[in-house]
Amino acid sequence: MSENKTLLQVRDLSKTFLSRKGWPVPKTVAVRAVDGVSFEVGQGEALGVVGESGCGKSTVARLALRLIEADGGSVRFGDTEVLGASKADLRRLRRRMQIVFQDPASALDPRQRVGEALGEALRVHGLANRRDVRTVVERLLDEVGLPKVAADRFPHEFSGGQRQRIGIARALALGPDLVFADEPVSALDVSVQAQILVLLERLKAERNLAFVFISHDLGVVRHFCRKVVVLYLGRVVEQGPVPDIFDTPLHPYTQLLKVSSPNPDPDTAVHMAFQEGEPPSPVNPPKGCHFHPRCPHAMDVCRSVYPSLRKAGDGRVVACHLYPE
Amino acid sequence: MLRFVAKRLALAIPTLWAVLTLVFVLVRIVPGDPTIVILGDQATPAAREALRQRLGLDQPLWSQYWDFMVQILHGDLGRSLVTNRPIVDDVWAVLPFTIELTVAALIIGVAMGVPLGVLAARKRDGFADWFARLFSLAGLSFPAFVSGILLLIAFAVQLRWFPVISTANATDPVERLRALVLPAFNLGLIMVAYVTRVTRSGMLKALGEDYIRTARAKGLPQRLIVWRHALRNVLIPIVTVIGLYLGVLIGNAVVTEIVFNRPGLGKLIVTALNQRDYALLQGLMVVSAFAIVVANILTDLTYGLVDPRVKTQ
Amino acid sequence: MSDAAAPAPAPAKVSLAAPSAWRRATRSGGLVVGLLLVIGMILVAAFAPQVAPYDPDAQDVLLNLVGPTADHWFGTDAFGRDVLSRVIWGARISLFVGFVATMAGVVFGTVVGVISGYYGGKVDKAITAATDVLLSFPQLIMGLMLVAVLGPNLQNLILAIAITAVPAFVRVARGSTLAMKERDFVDACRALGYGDLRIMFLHVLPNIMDEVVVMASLWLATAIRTEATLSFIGLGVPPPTATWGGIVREGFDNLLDGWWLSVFPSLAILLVMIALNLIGDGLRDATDPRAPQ
Amino acid sequence: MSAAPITAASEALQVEGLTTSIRIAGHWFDAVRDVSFTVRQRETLALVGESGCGKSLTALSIMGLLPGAVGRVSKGRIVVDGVDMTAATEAKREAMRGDRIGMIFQEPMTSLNPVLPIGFQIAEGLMQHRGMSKDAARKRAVQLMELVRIPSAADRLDAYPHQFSGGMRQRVMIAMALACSPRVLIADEPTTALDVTIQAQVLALLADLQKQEGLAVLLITHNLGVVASVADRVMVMYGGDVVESAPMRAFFQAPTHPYSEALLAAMPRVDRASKLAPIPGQVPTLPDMPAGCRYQSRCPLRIAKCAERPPLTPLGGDPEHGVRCWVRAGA
Repeated sequence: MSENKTLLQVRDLSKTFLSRKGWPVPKTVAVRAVDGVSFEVGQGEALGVVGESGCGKSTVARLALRLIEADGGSVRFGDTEVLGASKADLRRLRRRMQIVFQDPASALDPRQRVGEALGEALRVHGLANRRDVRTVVERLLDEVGLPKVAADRFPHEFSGGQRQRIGIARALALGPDLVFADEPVSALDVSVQAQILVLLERLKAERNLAFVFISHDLGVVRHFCRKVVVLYLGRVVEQGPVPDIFDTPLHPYTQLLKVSSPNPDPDTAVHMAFQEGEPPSPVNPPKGCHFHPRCPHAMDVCRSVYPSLRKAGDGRVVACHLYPE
Repeated sequence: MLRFVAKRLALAIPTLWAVLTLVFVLVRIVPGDPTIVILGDQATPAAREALRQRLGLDQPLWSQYWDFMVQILHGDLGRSLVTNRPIVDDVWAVLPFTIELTVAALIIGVAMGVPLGVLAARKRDGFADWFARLFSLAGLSFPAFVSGILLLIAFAVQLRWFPVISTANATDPVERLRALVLPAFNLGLIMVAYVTRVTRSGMLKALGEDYIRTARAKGLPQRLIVWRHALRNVLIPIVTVIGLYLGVLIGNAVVTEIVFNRPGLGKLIVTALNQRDYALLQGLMVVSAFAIVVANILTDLTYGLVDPRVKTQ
Repeated sequence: MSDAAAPAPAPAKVSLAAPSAWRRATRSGGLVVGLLLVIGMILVAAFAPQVAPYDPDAQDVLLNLVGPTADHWFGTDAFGRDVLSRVIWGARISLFVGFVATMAGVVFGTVVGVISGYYGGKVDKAITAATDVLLSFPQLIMGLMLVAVLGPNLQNLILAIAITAVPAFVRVARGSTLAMKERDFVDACRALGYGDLRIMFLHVLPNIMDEVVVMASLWLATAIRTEATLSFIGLGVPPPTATWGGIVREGFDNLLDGWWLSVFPSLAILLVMIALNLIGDGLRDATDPRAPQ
Repeated sequence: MSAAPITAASEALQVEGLTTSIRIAGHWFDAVRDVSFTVRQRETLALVGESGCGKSLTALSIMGLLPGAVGRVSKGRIVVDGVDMTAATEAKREAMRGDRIGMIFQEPMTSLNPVLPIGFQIAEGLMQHRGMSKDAARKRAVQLMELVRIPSAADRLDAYPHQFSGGMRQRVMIAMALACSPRVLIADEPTTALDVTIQAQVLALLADLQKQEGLAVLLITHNLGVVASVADRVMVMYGGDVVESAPMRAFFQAPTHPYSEALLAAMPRVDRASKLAPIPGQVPTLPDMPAGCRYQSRCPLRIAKCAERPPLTPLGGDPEHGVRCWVRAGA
């Protein structure tokens, strides 16, 4: 397994959503969902993207896959620039980059049998001829731990965990190198969640798959990923190898996330003694460092200047004025 | 409030402009020579030429369009081809009757439809529900002229409770009201049906919502849960439905006026059709479209009253 | 992995699969009754020459304005024509206009609506604006105006009613498409590199057909009602051709001469309306997974 | 509020032999089987399990909020603050709800009425149960909003739910539930829909309020991390059965039922790298539940005797720690 070669390179990715709201006369409101996000993923490597709702983590995946068009930045996959790719190039890229969604019920076409759903992907890309389709579909189902007969059923006939397996099989159908997994286990019960995580681990090893693993659950990310990016209101606040960041988080926000995360151990349970405060609205983020209103270490500079990302040890960066540039 | 109305009206300007343009185009797609259509093929060339000039048909199209728009901006709908009276005057003369009828129907629709819908939802598959479903099925199924004729035959011709020939013009308010009952009920029937349905389904949905469970967990009695917590939320779809079907109501008002021989826009339309008075028809189109645009604005403003989410984003 | 046993049916989940939807639809009986009525009427209309007891246009001055009798179930009109035969022949025009106009509106409106909702952006804005403008006219008045301008004949009636139906279907299809776009499977299809046409017509369209079909059955009622109303106002297929609205009109003009002249054709219209509304409601109950059971 | 003296009535909530049935395709199935527990004042009992284990149904049964057509309490006794809810009339239950026993729900986004002002929704219970005037209830509502630490409470009295974030809405829910100073609070997954940092705040708030008000809290959750943070005692449910019941620390030190063990082993941890051991298979649906021990279809320790339903047996060393397993209870 070589993890040295960079597979995906995201640079300064940005996206602003405009929406019209108001009564009786609507006004346009701008939300900076993703603001200058950069990261890299190597072959066969799992990168975690963590943050709370509204931090832009799902948008990053959709931008990189061009399900939404970005406003700026670049996404390189292998040697191809994704954001500027032609229709034909994009189609070729689709085979190598896939996505698994959070809600497996919404991710499958309810009118399509499982076998048709998988087969369609193969046929559209000419990866199997009419005779072979069924064989390939059955092999895919087997790979994700579903029986052959599953091909003849409709999505609503399956449980949540099984539907997520179908979603994974569909993502694998085109033989991708990289899978964006957008909260793939968040909708599942703990015991099923563990089944899916184990399955993803096996596929990662067997197929040398790279993952961009988006999750709000630090425990899941710690378990599955090697590197992690922490987002807050559309910006990267900290980035680095998983054990380092989880053991000694540098950014006050990462620290807050860590102590807030529930742990099944009475001695390291949720740390509940800290000040009040909620994430501000992404419509109108605070000036300076977006986190300063909630930060126990906030200084004057934090209120006016957004801290640039700075190196903080081996392979780590942090966007915080507490650390020297 | 007035500022809101003004702003909302400003937003409606592009729509109004497009609507007026559509009317202009429609009236001018009359196949063949419009003067023959209006005067018949026996007309002399001189008469046709005179008409052509009066209609401005000798002008280039863009100039006709410009004149049309300028006229309307001045609140002028032109003159009738037949009587040469200003169309605005004709419309103003009968508009109160149509408004009276429509408003009465709307009141009947809400006053009957909301309680019926609530009762139906409270006792699902009970008698009230069964009655509400049957009644709204009937309401939706009757074309306005069919129900009108049946009402007329039953209550005016046979029972003689109400006048066969409308007395809506009467100065005696009692007589005028008596003339309003059958037409208003006829027009209101479909509104009752729409409102009953949306209230029933809205209540059924609302009663299954999480906030109703919260209200029950609070220990509120069923009465408050239904009429305060659930119905308040159902007002929103009720307003939507009323706004959506105002167009149907206006269309049916025309038919109802014809059946009950009431003065109003409906009779004016029939007059225009019979006399091939395209100018009058055009004016009436403008009026009815304007009515819908105003109704839409009123609906939007009502949303602000019944749904706090609309006002305060 | 041992949970890879046979897929267990998920309990308490609403299934959209054909059999259970059909069972739900037929449970109340309304849909079945409505369908039987409509099919019956279509058959009667199709075989009008065989079914109608008399020639609908044959006049018999000696037998004018006779009330319902064993020979003339619905009575005769001022010209001595058999009202029953006229109602049967009239069904042909009414049903034909209704079906053709609705179909045209459904096909055109749905396609435009799906495109509008799927692409969004400028295309969507333009289509929505156009829809809003068309919906700024009361449907009946728009139809009336179109027929008045184009001239009252069968073809123009169909055209006019179809034109008024289009914006309604654009709106429904667009709304449903937008709702579908919220679902991840549309994004999944795009991520798999499917073309827009494939996604729109093989994935989105089948999933919104429920709503379109319900709407179509209700619009069929609207279309037939509009045709009848226009005929009643005097803008239908010109006489002496029998149409329901036209027969009612003639009866209405002779209201004091005989109630049967207007009541029987009115009941025929009412029957179709009820049948179509029953079908629409039955379909809605059967296909709306949110409908309380 | 001063601390109430601990008397014989310190048992604020008692549930004895509760069996709740739900209707699936015309047949009634026991979704909660013979569940018994007591929650004392100032105590938090956590009911833990995965979806479909019966924990929420237990809560709804206690509140008397089961949807009548598809759910019913078929056996057992529920005593809230000395009042037998199962024997009470619906009017009496109505009077108890929101007064002596309050409940907060999982979905803060949908659990508040979107068209009524927050202040009114809080004040409503006071007007209903305490006969307070509108003004007095409003004043109390401001105090309650301050109690749950909603900033600038007085100004936000007339605000609507959509103007609040998820965390703030959950505080409003708590204020509503506590309006009449109930003795029992049922919290059904109160923080599941919230972000972790907000979850920590709400848990801290709940813990503080419990101390202040001397509440008995029944906390329903699927998250063992939340349990470890706030619970005094734990009951693990599976397929409608309580499979293990223990003081919180004892539970985490020695989880005994094979399902409890497996649940802990399946949860990835933040504090250290962990090896996951998924539980094979899935929870059977109610119609497919095996007779006897309901966990047997997924259990690695299964023996022939599992075909009989094991009793909840106290473990040798600790009478407070019970387990429903032939193998583990016998050991």
